[in-house]
Amino acid sequence: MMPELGPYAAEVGLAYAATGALLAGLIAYVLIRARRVRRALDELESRRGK
Amino acid sequence: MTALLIRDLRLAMRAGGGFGLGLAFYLILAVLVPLGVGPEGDTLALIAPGILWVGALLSCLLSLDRLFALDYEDGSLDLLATAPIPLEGVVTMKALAHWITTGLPLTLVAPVLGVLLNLPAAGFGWLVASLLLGTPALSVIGTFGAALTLGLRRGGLLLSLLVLPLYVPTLVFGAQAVVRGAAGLGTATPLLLLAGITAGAAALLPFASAAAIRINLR
Amino acid sequence: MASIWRYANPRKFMETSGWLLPGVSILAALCIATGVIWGFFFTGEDYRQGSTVKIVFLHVPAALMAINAWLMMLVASLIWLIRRHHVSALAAKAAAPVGVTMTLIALITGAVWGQPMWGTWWAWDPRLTSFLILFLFYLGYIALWQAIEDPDTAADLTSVLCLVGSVFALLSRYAVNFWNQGLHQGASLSVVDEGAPMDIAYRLPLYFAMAGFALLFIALLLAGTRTEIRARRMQALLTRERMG
Amino acid sequence: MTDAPAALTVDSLACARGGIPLLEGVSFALNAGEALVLRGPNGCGKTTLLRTLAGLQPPLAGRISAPPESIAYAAHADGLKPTLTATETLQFWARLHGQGGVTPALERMNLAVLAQRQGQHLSAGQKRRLGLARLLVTGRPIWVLDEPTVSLDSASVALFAGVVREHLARGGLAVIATHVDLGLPEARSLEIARFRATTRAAADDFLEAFL
Repeated sequence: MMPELGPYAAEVGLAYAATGALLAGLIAYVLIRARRVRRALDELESRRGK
Repeated sequence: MTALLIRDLRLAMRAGGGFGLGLAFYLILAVLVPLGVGPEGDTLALIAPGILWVGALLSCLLSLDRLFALDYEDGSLDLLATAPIPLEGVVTMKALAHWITTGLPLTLVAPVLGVLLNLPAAGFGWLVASLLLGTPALSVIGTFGAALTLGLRRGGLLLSLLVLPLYVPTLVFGAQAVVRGAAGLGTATPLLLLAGITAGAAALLPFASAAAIRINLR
Repeated sequence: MASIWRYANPRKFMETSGWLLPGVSILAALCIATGVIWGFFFTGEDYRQGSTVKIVFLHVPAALMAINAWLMMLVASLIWLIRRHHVSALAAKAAAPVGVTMTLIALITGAVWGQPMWGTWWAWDPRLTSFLILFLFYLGYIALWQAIEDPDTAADLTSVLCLVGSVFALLSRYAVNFWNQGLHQGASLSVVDEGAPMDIAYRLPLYFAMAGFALLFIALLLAGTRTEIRARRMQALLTRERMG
Repeated sequence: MTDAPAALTVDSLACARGGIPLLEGVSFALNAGEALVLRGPNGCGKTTLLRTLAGLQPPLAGRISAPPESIAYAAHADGLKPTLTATETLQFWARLHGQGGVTPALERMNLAVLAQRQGQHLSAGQKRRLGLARLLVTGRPIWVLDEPTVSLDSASVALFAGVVREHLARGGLAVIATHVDLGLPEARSLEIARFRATTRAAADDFLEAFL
């Protein structure tokens, strides 16, 4: 199943790994910030009895 | 508007006006580079145009964040905004004052530093020509950066981050003009493009700078 | 056009983006998966570049999105400056982190892709250098957003920076081309050229990957903008509280 | 002084600070020779109102009608350069506004003796008087002043009141925000606190949807 990557396997692997890591980091950042802000807003709204 | 220019020049010349700072920095840089790179003449000759141009760039940058800060802190920027002259005029005069006190002296000193850096003889003329054409753009773009970071606490650092990418076209065409001049190749294209950028910046950027100041004065 | 201005009202935007977000996210995941897996496993080696050609499925989509993200920020800034739509200003703010990551991916994959041919991990290839400069523009933009407290002033100033920055980014693009000609005429085979010079076998998975990256950008943009709107609401409530 | 009798009319003006509406429905009309003193607790929006009048800030709503280039603004900070002498400062502002000599303004504010002294060597009171002398030099009919008598001793406050009275006599106008009794009985006064913006103020739909 693994495609025959030849001499440049390291490069291809590195590119995919780096991209994967960066995308994962970006998605994580967006999700975590979303949850953090949403929780703070809900807490603020409940405190104000909105 | 000339009243504003004269006032700014007078302020720059007075004690603490910071007139010589950009110049001193440029000299120090031209001295440090060979100390870092090594004394071999031919390596220095190779990098001289680039170093002289990057040095001019950084020297301009150095004296930019005080451009509006003093007027902003002591309230005269508010008063200038209500004066009869348009804010675009104020900004252009500020850029002109910055060029006269920083850009022009740099251009005149550059050949001397060229000798320090073993710049090839053919390059001197092109060095002065490209700096003469390029430094006004550095002042106008720098004024835009100073207007954006008005009133921010660590505005100076942010100013460099915002302005240096904007300096790329001027730097590339300016340095290339000197490199090709020194190598005896045709320098018409880079010089023309350099002049074009300066003209475009001088014509359009004051509107963006004035808008940024109006926003910051709100 | 009237319908678009309806989204200026944050409540309307939150509703629509609410049900749109899951769909776009799943679609994005699907497209990326198809494009990347198909491209990685089921395409042969390129006779010239060997297996490094497989990097194209990451580099080209990321490079495209890096530029499109900035263009989207430019349009959003214009809408903010002309029509004062807060949502578009917040959308521009939310797009910046995605754009900067895409630029970073384009840089890394581009450098790695060219490594075998150039023999070095970084070569000042004109296209890669342009992405490096674009990266600096993104940093400046994000830094300016962070540096200003008042949200409206921040939106105004970042919009002006985006407009001016775009002109200079374009100028830098040509300056870098001119700079690269330098003394040795003609750039080496520009490994990183856009479009798909390759044959059909590579083109289909590439389109999937491109669609996937675009949808990912939209999904992250919607999520980011929703967060910005909530953060802005919090700030407004807190200011109101302080005002008493 | 400009020949046409200047007038300043403001109707249902609303202004904001940091995006949050502060004042709304501010209306008044001021004719040549009249002065208006704005009173109100600190932070109620006097400065914001004055800055909006001076054109430094766009109003949220309402209209300000005054002849163009007719407003001279003076704020807390008097905009004096430490290394410029008093004469140079006034000459700069005079030339900027296309006006003539500065000696009458210097003498009127008892600064003639300090004419050649640099800004940094002036006391707070002298700096404030030099800032007010700038108003005389602009030749503009409508004065918009924010706490002009701060750091002035009683003699200087009287001097300032005299200068304002002369300005009004010449057909000028003045809007002054202050806590100090200026000794200008003829000036009308306006309580700003009652124009306080209610929460349902004219916020644009964005904030409206939030608050």
